[in-house]
Amino acid sequence: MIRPCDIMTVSLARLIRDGETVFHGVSSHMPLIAVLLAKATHAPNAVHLNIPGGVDPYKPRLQSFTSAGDDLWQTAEAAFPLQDVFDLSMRGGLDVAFLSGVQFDSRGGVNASVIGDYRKPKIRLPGGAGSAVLIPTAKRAIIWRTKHDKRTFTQKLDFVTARGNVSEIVTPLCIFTMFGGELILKSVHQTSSIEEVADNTAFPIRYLSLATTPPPTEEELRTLQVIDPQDYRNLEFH
Amino acid sequence: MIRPCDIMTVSLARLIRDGETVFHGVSSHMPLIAVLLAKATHAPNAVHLNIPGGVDPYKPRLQSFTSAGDDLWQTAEAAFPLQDVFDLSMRGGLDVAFLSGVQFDSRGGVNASVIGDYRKPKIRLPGGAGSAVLIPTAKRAIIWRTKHDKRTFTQKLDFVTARGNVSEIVTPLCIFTMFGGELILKSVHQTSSIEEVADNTAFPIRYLSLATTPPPTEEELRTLQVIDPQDYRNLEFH
Amino acid sequence: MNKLTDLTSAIQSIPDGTLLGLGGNTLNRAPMAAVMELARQKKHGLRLVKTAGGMDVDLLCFAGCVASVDAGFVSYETEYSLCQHYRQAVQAGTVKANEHACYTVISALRAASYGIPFMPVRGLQISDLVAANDYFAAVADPFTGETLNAVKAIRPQVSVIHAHLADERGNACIEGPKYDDILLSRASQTVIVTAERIVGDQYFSAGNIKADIPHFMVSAVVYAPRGAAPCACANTYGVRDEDIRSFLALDTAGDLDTWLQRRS
Amino acid sequence: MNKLTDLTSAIQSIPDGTLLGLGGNTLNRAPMAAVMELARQKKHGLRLVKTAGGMDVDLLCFAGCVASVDAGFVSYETEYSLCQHYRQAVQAGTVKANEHACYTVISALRAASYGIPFMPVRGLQISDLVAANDYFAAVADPFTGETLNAVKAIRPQVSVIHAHLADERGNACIEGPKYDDILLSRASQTVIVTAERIVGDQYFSAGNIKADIPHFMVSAVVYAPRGAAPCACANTYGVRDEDIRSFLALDTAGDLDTWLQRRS
Repeated sequence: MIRPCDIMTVSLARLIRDGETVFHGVSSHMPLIAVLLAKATHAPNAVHLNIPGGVDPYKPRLQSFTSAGDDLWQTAEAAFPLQDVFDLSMRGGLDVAFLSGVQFDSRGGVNASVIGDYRKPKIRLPGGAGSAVLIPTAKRAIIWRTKHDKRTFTQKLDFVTARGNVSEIVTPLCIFTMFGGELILKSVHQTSSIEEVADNTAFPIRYLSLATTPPPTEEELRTLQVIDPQDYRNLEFH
Repeated sequence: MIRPCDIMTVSLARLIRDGETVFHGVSSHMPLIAVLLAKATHAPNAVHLNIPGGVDPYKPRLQSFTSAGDDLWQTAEAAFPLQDVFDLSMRGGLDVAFLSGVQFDSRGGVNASVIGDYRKPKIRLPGGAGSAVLIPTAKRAIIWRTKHDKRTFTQKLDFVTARGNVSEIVTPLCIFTMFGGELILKSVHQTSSIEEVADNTAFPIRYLSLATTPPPTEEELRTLQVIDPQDYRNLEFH
Repeated sequence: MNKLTDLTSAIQSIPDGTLLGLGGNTLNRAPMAAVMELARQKKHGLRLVKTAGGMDVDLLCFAGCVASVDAGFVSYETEYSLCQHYRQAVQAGTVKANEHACYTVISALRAASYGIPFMPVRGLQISDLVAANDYFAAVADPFTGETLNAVKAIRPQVSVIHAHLADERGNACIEGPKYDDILLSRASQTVIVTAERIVGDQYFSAGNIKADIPHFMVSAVVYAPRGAAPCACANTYGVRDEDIRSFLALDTAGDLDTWLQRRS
Repeated sequence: MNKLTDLTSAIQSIPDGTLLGLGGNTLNRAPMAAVMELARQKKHGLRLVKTAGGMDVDLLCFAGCVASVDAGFVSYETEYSLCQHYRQAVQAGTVKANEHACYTVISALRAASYGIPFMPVRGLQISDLVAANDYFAAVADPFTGETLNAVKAIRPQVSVIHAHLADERGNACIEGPKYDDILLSRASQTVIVTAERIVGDQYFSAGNIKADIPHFMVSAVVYAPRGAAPCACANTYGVRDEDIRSFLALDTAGDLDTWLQRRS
């Protein structure tokens, strides 16, 4: 049985290319572990950037309560704190930013701000963190979201926190990608189906060719176990 | 016999008040030693800021070739590098900046840029370093200049590198101060006379009351000997 | 110039309505001892500033101390979920959420630090945040005419920063990740430092490690061992899970008072 | 990703006409080994950027490598007097002096680092520099309409920085005063590091001191012991007086060639 957290983490990792500069922020255990996985497998020269500013932490002992803690600093090589990471993106030097949100539309818009009116919100969300500046400036913004339903993948956002260079959205059901300014289906996970995706997405599903997300390999799963023995990649599903 | 370097250094030191934040830059041995003297005598809580960023270096072993070297860092308490010092002044938090120049006019203008035309200079000078931003923003800019002649204290500047909050100008002959937007004589050194000052100044000498610069005290001279045993305060007179 | 004082006095010096910067990042090195004392002293109308807030912002909202929050992100991280008190206060209209990107908080603090009223920002090209908030505006590059976004300077009146080491005069040093605290110290009118350890007067001058925050920017130093708890402090301690969970389980303002008194 | 190379190759990678940042400050930690190699390779049209230059700028002007200098100050400090070659080249019109305040160089580098085309600057309120130079302009605060000065971004194509430690992949660390070098590294498109000492691959990850300049910003690492000489390098060596004086006594371009060859 393939767990959604494993297929998502592995899918995120595979989107990282060797040598790229890659940033994740707070509340981001899954992309954090994906970066470590990518570096341990196909992308050893990817550059791991994070909020505490520890570049390329070496076998960090992850902590459950944060993806922005001193574990990413202790065994790092160089100091490149949050301010520097943002600056890097602003001047066009950040390849990949991992971000999330609560609502997404078919044109790659992201809402992490409010449900309802911005001034009198029905629900005040945590806020977009880096989204509003990173999604437009990073070469690729990769989104992950552990919920896939019609309120999440919606016709119309209550608020556009950011829109820009969204490249993929990875969910428990599938991977979307942007094509001609529209989100299209890139692949459906083995554990799901196009019907399930369509039933849980408020906008029409389109695709060029329909692929199945390659399942995690033995090596990937074994490596995940070493990197993340505490299974923090599954935290968001609890 | 009172040496010009001693009376100038002592005069600069006395202009520093206890608790003030005080900055000097490159080519500034005399103000550097003046800050150390002030802290060793009447202004122990003055805050010594400098280019290498060593706040309040403790008994630094001065070096002849620089007033911006690691001697000011080794025994410092805190790191506050040049960028931070400038920022402090820009937001209104720098009390005193020590600066110099090559020409000065009667309205407190400073030229450290060129003699002749800016584009085709007869003489290209080193440049104003911090002057253009510090003289207007520091609460008080204190100028020292080891030459006092009519080409230095001139009717008209070839170029205005900066004009602003000049508070005093200390020379080998006298101390000028600003009053109502004009440089007036504050005191004449014991070793000079108002006639000598007038003969060597291209603009008319004015004053409210004519004082003699109090000569260095025994204690000041003794302390200078401890702070600056190599006599670097006299470098500019060589 | 001995600035060592007790937590009560240091926090008493912060008036109601203060524009208050908080150091650290989410559950990492948040100045919780100071935050809990702010709540015990029942401050009102605090206007909080932080790139990414967590329990600190949530607790102050619960205690009714807060008028507004300028932040890019306010939440516990994954494990402890959302800041319910912050959320409810914003939804009830008692707290104003001034949403930033974390970077625009940084840019606003940079502007304050540099003594300029605004900072141009690359980014925010497509975001409803720009139109929705009066602290964003368009600005033209004077050299090319290109239009950029700009964010208004934020100059906290006071910031509270939890450091690892400080001397009695206010020189303070943070070990491990510094987050945005050095910038925050420069951007603020004054800084209150709480510290794990008070070191002697010669500690920094005699050593290779220099203080990050120089004494003249600091108005008070408080000896506060475990001063970030129940949040984590790099090299020193992790989160205190039971204290966070007991806080999250609190229901009424009276419960909070009891919880706070037990920790004073 | 081993970027360790020899000085000759590293400097060969710098094309004529490059906008070139130089690390250090006046006679402190100037990247002199690299500067002397630039002169030996007879580069042309370099556009130098530095807050406060000294022997580095003077030597490159003497060698005919320079088209322009953006700096706040160009001089030896007190003891060695003025940069005569720089002066004469500017006076002869062969080198363009773009005079800044040191802070406007910093501001221009900050703008480049932040990806914005200009930086507002407090200061320069009364200065002929503003009207005389096209890299200054007026800009209005979009919030209040207040007029400020602005400086145009400077993004060096390459910067050369002399560090104390570097590993083969380019992680580099400066001990003691860092001057503006960390900012310079961020503002530049790429960085060439010369280093007193090359450390092993695990040096930074295993230790408490992290590199200041991360490997991915660096294109080449050169092992250059005494690589700042005859300038000083903090904790390591002071100026080499006789080398500075022998340089200052040189008369012709041929003399300089001989002086440079003796030091290669």
